[in-house]
Amino acid sequence: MKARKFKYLVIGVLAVMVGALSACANDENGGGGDDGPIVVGFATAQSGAFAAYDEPAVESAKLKIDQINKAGGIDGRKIEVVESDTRTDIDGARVAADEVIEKGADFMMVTCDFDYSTPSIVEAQANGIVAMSPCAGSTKFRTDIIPPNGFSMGTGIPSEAASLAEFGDQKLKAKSAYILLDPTIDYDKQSAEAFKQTWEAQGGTIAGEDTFQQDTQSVSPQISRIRELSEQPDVIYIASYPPGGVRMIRSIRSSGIDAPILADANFDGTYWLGSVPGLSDFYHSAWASLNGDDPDPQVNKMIKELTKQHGRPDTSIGSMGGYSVIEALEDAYKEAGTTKDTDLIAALETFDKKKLTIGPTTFDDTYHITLDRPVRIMEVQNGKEKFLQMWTPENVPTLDEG
Amino acid sequence: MTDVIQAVVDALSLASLYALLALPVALIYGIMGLINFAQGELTMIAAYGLFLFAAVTLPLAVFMALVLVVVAALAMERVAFRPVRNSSEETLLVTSFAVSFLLQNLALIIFGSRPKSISTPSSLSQSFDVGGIFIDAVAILTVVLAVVCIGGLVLFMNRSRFGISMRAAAEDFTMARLVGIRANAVISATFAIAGALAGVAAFVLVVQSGSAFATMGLTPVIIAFVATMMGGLGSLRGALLGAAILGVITVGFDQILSEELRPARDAFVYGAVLLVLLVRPSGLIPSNRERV
Amino acid sequence: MLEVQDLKVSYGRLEAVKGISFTINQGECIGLIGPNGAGKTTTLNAIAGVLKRSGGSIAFEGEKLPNQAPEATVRRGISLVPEGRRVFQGLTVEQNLRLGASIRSDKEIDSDIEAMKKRFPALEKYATTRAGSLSGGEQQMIALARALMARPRLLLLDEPSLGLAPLIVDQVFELVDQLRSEGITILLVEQNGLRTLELADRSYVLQGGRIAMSATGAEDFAEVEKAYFGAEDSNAVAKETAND
Amino acid sequence: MSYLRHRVLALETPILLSLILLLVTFVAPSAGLSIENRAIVMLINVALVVGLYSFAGLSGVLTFGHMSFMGIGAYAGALVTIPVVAKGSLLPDLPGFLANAEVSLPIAILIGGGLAALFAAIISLPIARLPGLALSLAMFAVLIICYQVEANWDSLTRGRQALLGVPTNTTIWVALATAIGAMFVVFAYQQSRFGLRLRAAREDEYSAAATGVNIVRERRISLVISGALIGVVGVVYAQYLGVFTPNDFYLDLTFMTIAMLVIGGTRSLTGAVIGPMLVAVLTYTLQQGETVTGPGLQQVGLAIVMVLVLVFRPSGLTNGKELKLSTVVTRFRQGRADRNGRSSETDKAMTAVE
Repeated sequence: MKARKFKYLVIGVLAVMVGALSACANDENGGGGDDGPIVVGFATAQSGAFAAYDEPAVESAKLKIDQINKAGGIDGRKIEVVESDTRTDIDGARVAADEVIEKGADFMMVTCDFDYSTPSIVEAQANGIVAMSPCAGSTKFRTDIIPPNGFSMGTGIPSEAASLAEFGDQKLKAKSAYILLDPTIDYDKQSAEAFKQTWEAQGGTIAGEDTFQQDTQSVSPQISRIRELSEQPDVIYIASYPPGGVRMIRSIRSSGIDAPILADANFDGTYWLGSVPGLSDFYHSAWASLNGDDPDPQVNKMIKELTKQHGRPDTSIGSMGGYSVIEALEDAYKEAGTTKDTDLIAALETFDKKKLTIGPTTFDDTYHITLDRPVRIMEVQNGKEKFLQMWTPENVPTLDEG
Repeated sequence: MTDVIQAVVDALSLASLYALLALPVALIYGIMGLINFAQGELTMIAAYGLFLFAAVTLPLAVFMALVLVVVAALAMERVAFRPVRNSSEETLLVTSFAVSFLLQNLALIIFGSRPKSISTPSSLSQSFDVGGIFIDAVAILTVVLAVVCIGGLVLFMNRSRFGISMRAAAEDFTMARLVGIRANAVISATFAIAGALAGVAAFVLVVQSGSAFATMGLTPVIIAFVATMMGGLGSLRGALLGAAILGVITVGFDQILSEELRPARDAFVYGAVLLVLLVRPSGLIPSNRERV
Repeated sequence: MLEVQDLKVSYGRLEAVKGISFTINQGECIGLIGPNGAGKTTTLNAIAGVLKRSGGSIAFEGEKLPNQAPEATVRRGISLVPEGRRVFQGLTVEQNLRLGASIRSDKEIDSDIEAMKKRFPALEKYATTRAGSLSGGEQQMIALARALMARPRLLLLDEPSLGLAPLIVDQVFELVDQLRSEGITILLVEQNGLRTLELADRSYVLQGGRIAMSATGAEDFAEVEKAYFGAEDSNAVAKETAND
Repeated sequence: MSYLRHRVLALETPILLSLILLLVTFVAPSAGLSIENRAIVMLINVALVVGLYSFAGLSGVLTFGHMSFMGIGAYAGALVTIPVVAKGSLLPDLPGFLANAEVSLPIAILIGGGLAALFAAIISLPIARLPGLALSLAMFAVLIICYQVEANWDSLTRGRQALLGVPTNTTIWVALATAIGAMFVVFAYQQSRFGLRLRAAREDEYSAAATGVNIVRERRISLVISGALIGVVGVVYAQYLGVFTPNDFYLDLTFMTIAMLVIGGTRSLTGAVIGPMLVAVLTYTLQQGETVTGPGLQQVGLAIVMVLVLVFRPSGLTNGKELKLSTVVTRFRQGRADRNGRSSETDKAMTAVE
């Protein structure tokens, strides 16, 4: 009798598959149409690790879309939204891109990471539309590495790392720096490398370098090695992300090492500060201050609006990136008059310190990411974060990126 | 010299943590042949328990987290593992994958993927300088908790009537039932203990890192799994020995590897594990348990 | 006291016991003999609740026994001493005995343990030794004593003489006789056919999962042997005759 | 004629399974690109789980390390197919013979599969000697070591950075060919005397050893075959993704493929094919449901279904049976006979024979 059930099972599986296939057989709908609404497809992570970055980006992008639609659209064309979840998967990124394309996307916003957005960009290219990541920071958004339709609204990692290095030198008067790298993600490897290059270029010394693992159960050896230095470093640069990086900061402080700590925008936001009670002398870069004290009133206004709709964002990265992706689309469309990739790419590549909410944005025919955008330096004292100053890097190193 | 002592202190504290992680896995395997990958999610549940109640007072949070995780462990056994209890070890294992996957994703839906901060008293994150050796309060806490838990468990398993029943069940489950030991009671008790140990481990992890997040159980359970297998599956002493060795070689490689090789530390650690296995295929202390 | 009716037990699709029925009265000693694979151990395990019965019923003292619940069966007053003894090797002899009393909570457990030690002097001597380190004969004594600690009214013995030296085998059979005279009902599974026939009040010869015949004493041995030769497994028969 | 018929009947199971996959391959592209790509991933997963089955299923030893072969295949295949020009900028420190290599997909498959097989052969020397669970853990250690090497050998793999520029040669037909090829190879192995010996050892190690089966040798053969197959799948998968990182052949995939195999049933080839198909269908269906419930349903739903399958069918959906038309036809006739009021005695007999 069991064998019979089994046969039904096989037939059932097949029936569901065939049914599912034919159900969506009529969904063909090419992108790049020039009339009707502009369809923006979000091929982003709604679940998995990257959802934390992508969801705020989608929320702020939708805020901008609402604002545009209320104002009558872009050149009279309203914006519609379609979405698909990448599940923080590399092959999911490809299928999610396919799905938003099938739903008629004319422009795609992809996930907040270079590696995981590349498959979506490739699919977008095959369908003649532009794909833009709201916050990926990799300098590999280059036309000789990825298809030319791929862009990132993010600030290049070297720009942030260089700003922090220059800030440490000029404002904190630090001469020696100690670099702690968590090599789990490529972002941090680039960040540490760029910091080191800038630091050495400006005449600082590297007191030491060490690595630790994001998921390690013990950071004592790393702490011991700092303590055993004959001379304590003036600053410590941490290239990592929460929670592993936060755990490192906690251990550094609890072991009595009180050198100022510098860190990039991975530590943006205040949600993790509770893990290191009373943290002081901590400086990190951010794309906006979420505390209402941002120097740019436009940013404060946008954050206020977002907070009203969704509560206070955890970090500034996604919120700034998502909003400005739509701003860029609006500006480039007004220039190009179409969403067709070649025209839109040409329009985007004319951006030269274009003023967007996220800050001056530059794309050229090689780099599809802004390399030299000022960052906000945030200061944490006694567990309280506040905006310290804007920093425009003077010398941004170019990482030897293949 | 202080280098060596410092390394010994570090290794001791890491080995204690690993022991806390490995014990419940070995305990459950011993009783029912299940390598419970969802043990990591028990740790995660306890950590979120601490997060939810930490705002009140820490003792209450610890108590509530323990209650929560023990209830979760019992529920896990009742709902997912009891129906497959008599299946093959691989079915049991994959059931635990599924449970682990389910709980992780539920946590992601409920709490999101950003870590939650938990503040613990600053006295727990102090550090003492003893003649050039730095000892963290959390290291002392880990060792003390491990010693108390292991000691308590050893006492319980050797002295109490129920503990002896559990040892009998671990050795020969059917025979234990034949003398009248109730299978359900023994298995439930084992899960309750595993839950409580997960709670203790979670407390240590939270004091270390100050945060709780959905995937925090993965690395601990892999460590527990490797330590248990290396020590000899089903043998509690083996699990403790395996945990100790894993802790020591992890700290050891962290000390001796050059900075270029250090990022690949785990390749060396697991190379050592592989060597141990090749020399002692049944683990360091093989258990005398027979699966019937 | 025990009524087995049309008992059937299957391992997957293989039916090992194909419907057997027999009755045991209070105070009797009944033997189950037969070649390897005849279904003796399977029958015993089904009564004890270790195996699930696929058909038939078992009633003890007028009440139907639950299916596949050994911890409940032992509470009804039936104890099994399984094949291979299966003492808890990692525990001490005394702990083994105490576990035998798992179903009891009365005050007489300690005195019962003392009584067992008197009865089996080896247990007294090795009370705090790990049971696994003792000899096969001593382990058989532990297994018996452990079963008796539950104060069973029906004792199921599976191959108690297997693998023991002849001298010890004598002791075991003597002990079984003694227990019967103390009023414990016994169901004995043995390959040692002749001695079982001598000892038991009645014996059943199992073959291929069915009762081939019943015998009452040593005088039936010739007939029993004949029944054995009907067995499919001729090796087992040869071994059996060699043993006897 | 009857000889031919006999041969075809002997290959009934893989032929039937191939027809099912062929049907999917025909229908899927007409439903749009996303479905086609899902179908490609499903076919690749079928090939992958079939490769896993050729060791874990036939030997009865669960392995946590076979995805290391996939990583080896993927990197080897990618390094010999990425255009030379791109390699110059992506991987400037590549040794000369790799830097100048640019081969077609079939050659890459041979190289990737061959390298994975070689690696499997080398590690099998000590590892195949280990008993069941120790072997599982040893393979897990191998996986972690391979992952660490891939993640840190920057000049060869770009480390944790994605390896880019891999030509995307894997069409749905390539994926289908891989899946069908894997099925036939594994089926032939399963029915060969090597496969039979391995399965005998799975059922009863001691009796098998007593009848002269050299378990260590059989496990070695199985490791090499499964290593080669999974290496090939690695090449094909990399040429589907075009971009990948060491993470794509690590824990998530390890757990997922084991789950697919166990859900389908570890004891039959049919199980290894049905498992990934069912997971693919379920994933898709649940994702459609997410438009109503919000994100997360897919993962949670999949986990719940997995638990349910294991509770109600602990030996997997196929329960050790192979898909056979003869059985299906007999059952069909049977059903009619039953409806005609005849006894189902033959049904019982059939069941007993299986």
